Amino acid sequence: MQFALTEEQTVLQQTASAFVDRYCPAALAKTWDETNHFPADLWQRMADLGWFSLPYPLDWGGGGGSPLEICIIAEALAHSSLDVAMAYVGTFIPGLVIYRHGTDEQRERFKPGLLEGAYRIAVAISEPDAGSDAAALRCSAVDAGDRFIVNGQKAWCTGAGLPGALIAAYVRTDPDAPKHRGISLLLIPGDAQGVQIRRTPTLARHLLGTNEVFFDDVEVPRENLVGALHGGFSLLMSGLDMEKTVMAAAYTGVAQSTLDEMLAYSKERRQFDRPIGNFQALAHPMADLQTEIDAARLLAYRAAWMISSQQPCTREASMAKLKGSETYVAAARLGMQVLAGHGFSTESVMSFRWRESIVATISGGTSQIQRNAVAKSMGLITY
Amino acid sequence: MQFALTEEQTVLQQTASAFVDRYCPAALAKTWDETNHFPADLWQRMADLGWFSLPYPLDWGGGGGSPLEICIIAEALAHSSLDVAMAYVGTFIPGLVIYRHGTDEQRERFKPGLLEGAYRIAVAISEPDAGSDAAALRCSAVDAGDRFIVNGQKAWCTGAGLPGALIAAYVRTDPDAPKHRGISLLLIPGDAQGVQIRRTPTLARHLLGTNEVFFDDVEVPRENLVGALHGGFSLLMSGLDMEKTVMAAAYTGVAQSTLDEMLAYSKERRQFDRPIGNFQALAHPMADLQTEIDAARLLAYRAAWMISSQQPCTREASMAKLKGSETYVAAARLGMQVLAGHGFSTESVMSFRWRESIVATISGGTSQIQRNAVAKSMGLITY
Amino acid sequence: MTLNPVETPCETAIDLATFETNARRFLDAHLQPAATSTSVWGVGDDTMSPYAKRTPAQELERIERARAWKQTEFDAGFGWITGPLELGGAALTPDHARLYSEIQNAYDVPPTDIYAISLGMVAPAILQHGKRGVVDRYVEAMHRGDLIGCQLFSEPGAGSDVASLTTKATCDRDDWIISGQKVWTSGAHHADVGLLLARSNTDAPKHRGITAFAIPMSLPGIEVRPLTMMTGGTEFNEVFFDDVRLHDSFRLGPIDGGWGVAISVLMNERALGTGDAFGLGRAVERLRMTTAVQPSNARNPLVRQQLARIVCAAECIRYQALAADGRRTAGLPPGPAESVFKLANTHALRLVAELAGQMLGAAAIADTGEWGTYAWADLILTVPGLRVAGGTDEVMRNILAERVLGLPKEPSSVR
Amino acid sequence: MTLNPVETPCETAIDLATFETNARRFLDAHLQPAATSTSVWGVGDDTMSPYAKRTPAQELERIERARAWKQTEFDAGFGWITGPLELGGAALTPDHARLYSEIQNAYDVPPTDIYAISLGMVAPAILQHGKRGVVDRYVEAMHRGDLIGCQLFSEPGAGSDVASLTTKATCDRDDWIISGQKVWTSGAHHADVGLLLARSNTDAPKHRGITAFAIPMSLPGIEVRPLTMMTGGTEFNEVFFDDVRLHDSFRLGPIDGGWGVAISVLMNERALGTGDAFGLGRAVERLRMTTAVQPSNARNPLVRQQLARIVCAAECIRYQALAADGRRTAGLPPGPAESVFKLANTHALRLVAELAGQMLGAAAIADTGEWGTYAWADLILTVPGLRVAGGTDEVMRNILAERVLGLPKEPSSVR
Repeated sequence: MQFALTEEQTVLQQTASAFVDRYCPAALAKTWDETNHFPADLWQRMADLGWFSLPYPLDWGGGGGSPLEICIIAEALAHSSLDVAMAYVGTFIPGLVIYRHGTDEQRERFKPGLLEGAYRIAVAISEPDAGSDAAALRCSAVDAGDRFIVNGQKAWCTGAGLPGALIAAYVRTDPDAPKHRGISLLLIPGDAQGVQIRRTPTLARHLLGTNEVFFDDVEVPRENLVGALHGGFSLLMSGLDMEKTVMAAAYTGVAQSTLDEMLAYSKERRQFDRPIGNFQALAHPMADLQTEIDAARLLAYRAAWMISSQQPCTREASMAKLKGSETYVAAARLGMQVLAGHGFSTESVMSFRWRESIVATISGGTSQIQRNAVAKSMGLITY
Repeated sequence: MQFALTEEQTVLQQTASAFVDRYCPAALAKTWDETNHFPADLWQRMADLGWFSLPYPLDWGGGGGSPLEICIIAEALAHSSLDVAMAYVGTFIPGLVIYRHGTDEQRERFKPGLLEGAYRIAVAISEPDAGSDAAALRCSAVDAGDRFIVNGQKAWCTGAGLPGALIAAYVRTDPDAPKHRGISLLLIPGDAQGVQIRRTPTLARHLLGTNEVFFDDVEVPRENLVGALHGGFSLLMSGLDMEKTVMAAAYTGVAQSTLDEMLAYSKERRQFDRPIGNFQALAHPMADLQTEIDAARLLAYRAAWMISSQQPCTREASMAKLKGSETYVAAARLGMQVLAGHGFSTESVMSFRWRESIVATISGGTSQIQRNAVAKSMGLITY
Repeated sequence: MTLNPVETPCETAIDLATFETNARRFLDAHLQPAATSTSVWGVGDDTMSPYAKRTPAQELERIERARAWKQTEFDAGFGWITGPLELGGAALTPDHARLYSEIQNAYDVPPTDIYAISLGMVAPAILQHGKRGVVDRYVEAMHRGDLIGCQLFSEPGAGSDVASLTTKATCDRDDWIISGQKVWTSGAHHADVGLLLARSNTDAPKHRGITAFAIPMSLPGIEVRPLTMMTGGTEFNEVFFDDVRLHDSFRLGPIDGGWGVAISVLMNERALGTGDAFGLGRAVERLRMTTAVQPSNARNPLVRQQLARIVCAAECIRYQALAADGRRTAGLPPGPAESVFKLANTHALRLVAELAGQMLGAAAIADTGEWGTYAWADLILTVPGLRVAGGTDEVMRNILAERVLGLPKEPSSVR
Repeated sequence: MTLNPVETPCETAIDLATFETNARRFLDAHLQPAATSTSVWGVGDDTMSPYAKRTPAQELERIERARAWKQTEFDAGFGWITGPLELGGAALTPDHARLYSEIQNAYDVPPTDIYAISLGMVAPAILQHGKRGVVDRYVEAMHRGDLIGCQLFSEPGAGSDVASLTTKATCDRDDWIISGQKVWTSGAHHADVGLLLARSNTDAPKHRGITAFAIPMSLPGIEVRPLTMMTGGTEFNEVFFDDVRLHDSFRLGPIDGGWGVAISVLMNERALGTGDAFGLGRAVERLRMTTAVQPSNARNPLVRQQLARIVCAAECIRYQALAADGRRTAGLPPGPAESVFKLANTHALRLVAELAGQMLGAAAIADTGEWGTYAWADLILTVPGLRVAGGTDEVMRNILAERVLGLPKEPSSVR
């Protein structure tokens, strides 16, 4: 067991850190969020560094990075904001689905865009009335030979409204089969005829935007079907451990930033003739928080290591997601106490952290869902 | 970064685990505790396996084990009880002080006993009125040339009452110097003339016993002075990181046992026509607890790795001690909820865990002290 | 039969002022004014826990003091103020009872906790559901303190889920044959009569096959064995029934209708948790005193913050308890909302015990002989038991969710 | 001068029964009965947060409604029931005031929160510490709702530690020249008069160099700038003073004696936190309704357990608030113990907001247009502000530790 990064990994960490300082410091990420601004050039810069190709294997033209290296980038980017990190992660996670499950033709067709991060792939799973059971989706695609005709509605579709967006829509292709066996994955350009996109007002995550997507007799060519017909559910579940793990690393990054920000404020802000950080009532919770962040980071790294050594890690990835997201929420909550009024004002980065943290334990599988997964691994069946 | 144990470490873990199952299962440790029984043969068995020599270097006749390997043993022993693990740890930690700071003569003199774990070295620091400031001790040793004359009183002295106990007493040899600079370490046999030992009734930790020790004109030969005269304070502080780290591993071991015990009960005990573990109100807290235990264990292992790679780790060892002990307390508290009435009855191992856990956040430096240390590493000076 | 105290004739009532004079005269004659000594550091008994360890001799002495006082009070007409005349009650109004209890606060009344279950649960159940002969045999004697009752509900396999009990009552002409085991019976070793739930019908759904009985604890075939608690206390017992024969006249309520009796009793049990039954007020005050005598703690910002938090909680609970006591003294039935009280109370006690442990450190877990320090150990050990006795936190919250908030029943709980 | 309402002559008093009849007649004539519609899912305004975002037009309309009602009520003799006759009060007893407030609960009274600080803190301070001319100019008009007051205490560098303020008041013959900056001033953009603390003596220890003033907000040199909150609300302001000239007759209390004025005001501020000032009752009820309409949540054991926990807390707080309101309506001064209330209240609100977020998931953080879902976002965002406004949790607990529990002052806090 050893806890050091390799030299290459350390350089990668420093590069990513410098990248954030230079191109997307937290205050700028906050402004983007407040103005719903999509910083397209930031993506280009990430692509220039080869970050989008990193998750793909070397022999396919990718960077051959390990999950740990991807965690390092996600964690560093999250020092800017969770939204920035999520935009990075959200780009390659659905890309890997195409890489792993696409036909040779699809892999070749999408390859340049995937390696360069040119696609904004917006994953469309949830539907307004389907609740938390993803398999209950109803959006329908009728097989018309060389094409599918798609009708229905999707919700919580991140990034669907961006220029050049490709919607990875899970749709029901067999309404008569058991619910897990009638789902397929179709790639639908956001500007296809019959697609209508409506932005949902949200508390945070404004870079990519959250959208409702309406399909009205949308024609999707058969070559845009990814994986087997009716076999979409397994695609939907694939890569979940990787997503949870990388996002867990991102949570620890943004939690660390949140702590660093409150720490700096607590050393500068004086009340009762001393820096407020010297009051144990604030110092000890901050010490506890640093302990929890270190612990959460180790859980994320452990899951990343397990993925790269091909061990099953649904339990460990769920732990990492659970602990990371809850730690971010705890950090933002403490930050609001430390910054007090200043935190409540929109002048402070902390106001942005608080808004954003609320999303963390909800998106990407709620804390309850992670706890169910861990409990299941312990032999407990909850219902 | 990699999270696997080596093959040797895995074997060590299995050996230690089998040792606990065979010689000191939890129910037996509970009986020992309830009857204030000191299981001397258990120590002999540990010695037979070479565990007491493990922390010493190979070229001195030791086992040359790394901190991680010692953590593995402590963690495994703690599946029996914290007390059993503490008895192991408490044997070599003061032994390492003699090994590192003793004269050549002392090292040779004490070597066989240290390597075989034959000494019960009872460390005597605290005094009834000194509070949490160790340096404020007053127990006096007057330099009489070839010997010291010791007078005073010590409290919280673990194991001083056992047969063959050697008391490692920190005493004041220079009452006029600043408080950190007038302390020396003397080794005093428990059966020396003028030594009186009184057992203190306690909630738990009954294997070794907690004692008050009274010195009344006790004559200690000069060759029993360890380290420099008046230089005892640095000895007192040395090895603290190691102690915190190994104890942190032990806390995660006993916390894991506590969880395993409640988990087993929750699967067997039925109420309202199902196992109570299938109620989310119990399953989710147990899932959270497993997450926290995994996190605490990683913090302990990280600190162990840092010690073996010679990195300063006061911050990380404090984090590990804090998180480990608090996690054990949380585990015992949840265990009492899961076992309900059965936990409250002395028939259950859980009643023993609860009693014992209360000690964890107090002994070996309270949680407040660990938080102060972490806060200090963050640049916060609390007072 | 029902003898509802509220319906008793009031023509015998005396006015409150006269009653107050009489009550004070009676109390002055028999008791000392309440000592404030418990609030002075280092003075008096420093035990904290309701389940403190006592020797059998200490326990007997304590019961005898309680019994003597109960008898004196009852004979003077203050023992059962709202009770019916024919059972030795004074047939006065709830206002009289409330006034007496206020006046009494100023006196050093012997602790009568041994009667809490007896009078709070067993006697009301017998009065409400028992036949004439059983009522006459027990209710007045219990109120006078001559007899003590215990509750025989929980079983090894039926804790929170009381209705899954398996102790059997088999009908044999005019008798019932009782076999099985009860557990967590508080005070069974001092009890004269037990309030028993047993399964009379194994074919019916579990809530509809239970019958309730008043059972003399001296019957042949009943064996009481103590359970040892972590605190060393032995006030809980296991009770074994080996073909115990009981006449049908001891039955409470209809055959197979015992669950209704149980519900009325359990509601009363939850109401027992008001007042300062758990000693929260005392514990908080002790915590404050402990802080005050320890300068390092008094100045420790974390201790201060946490102590303030606890005082907030205790203050909230105190007001709520006053409201609940008001309801009870006014003769209103306890509602399920009173589950709230036990939850809040035991949670606050947990915080108290944790802070005491943190403040005192080693002195809370090892006995140095100093007053008021190791005394905390008992409370620290007791807290988990308090949270479980009378319904775990989880069960209490579920009751609240279903009966107060009107949420649907928990899924797949077959009740 | 002091015009203590408790000392006003009572010979003019009317009996309570007549008063009740008059009050009901007045309220019947001007208001509708209280709508119960807020308790029906999907009906009515679904905003939850006290700091909800409103457009300037909505805000003005809201103030005008409040003002019109205040004037009507005052002119009918119900606006200041315990106030002295010479300032337009009705010179009646606290019992009359309590009765009126109970009767009023049954009516749909326009929200008058804009006057909370004005009447709860500013007017009492002027009445208690002001010179005759200032009292005459403001107090009656404030009670009639004609004028609104705000509090000018906090500064960028002086939040919890109010006494470290640096806004300067320099004496210039009969005038004072005020320079500096205040922040977190609630409602300053609607206020006519401010209650200002300024440093009048830089040589004295910090608590002894402060003077208090009533200051007309229209004076030249005063500039009010809005602060934007996370919620989008702008009810807080920064207020800049650029050599503002103020006559000495506006001074409250002695020169350099402003800290005493501040303490009396801060005590009143804490008392503002009783009642249901934070909307806890409403929030808990909404939470219950939300659960009830969502079967998956209603059956979720974790939601049930947590909801039960919250209801416990809210219930405790409600009883405590009733007790505190009783004290206040009875004319008793608010004590430091009322710090407790704000702490418990904001803690409970935090739990409410967290559970709502957990239950509603994405619907709480993204606006789907469904009634009563995204409305929670405002409360979720507001909770940290509530915990900070009027003293952070840490400061409140310290006040409690020192003033209620009698612990020594925190070390090295130079006060």
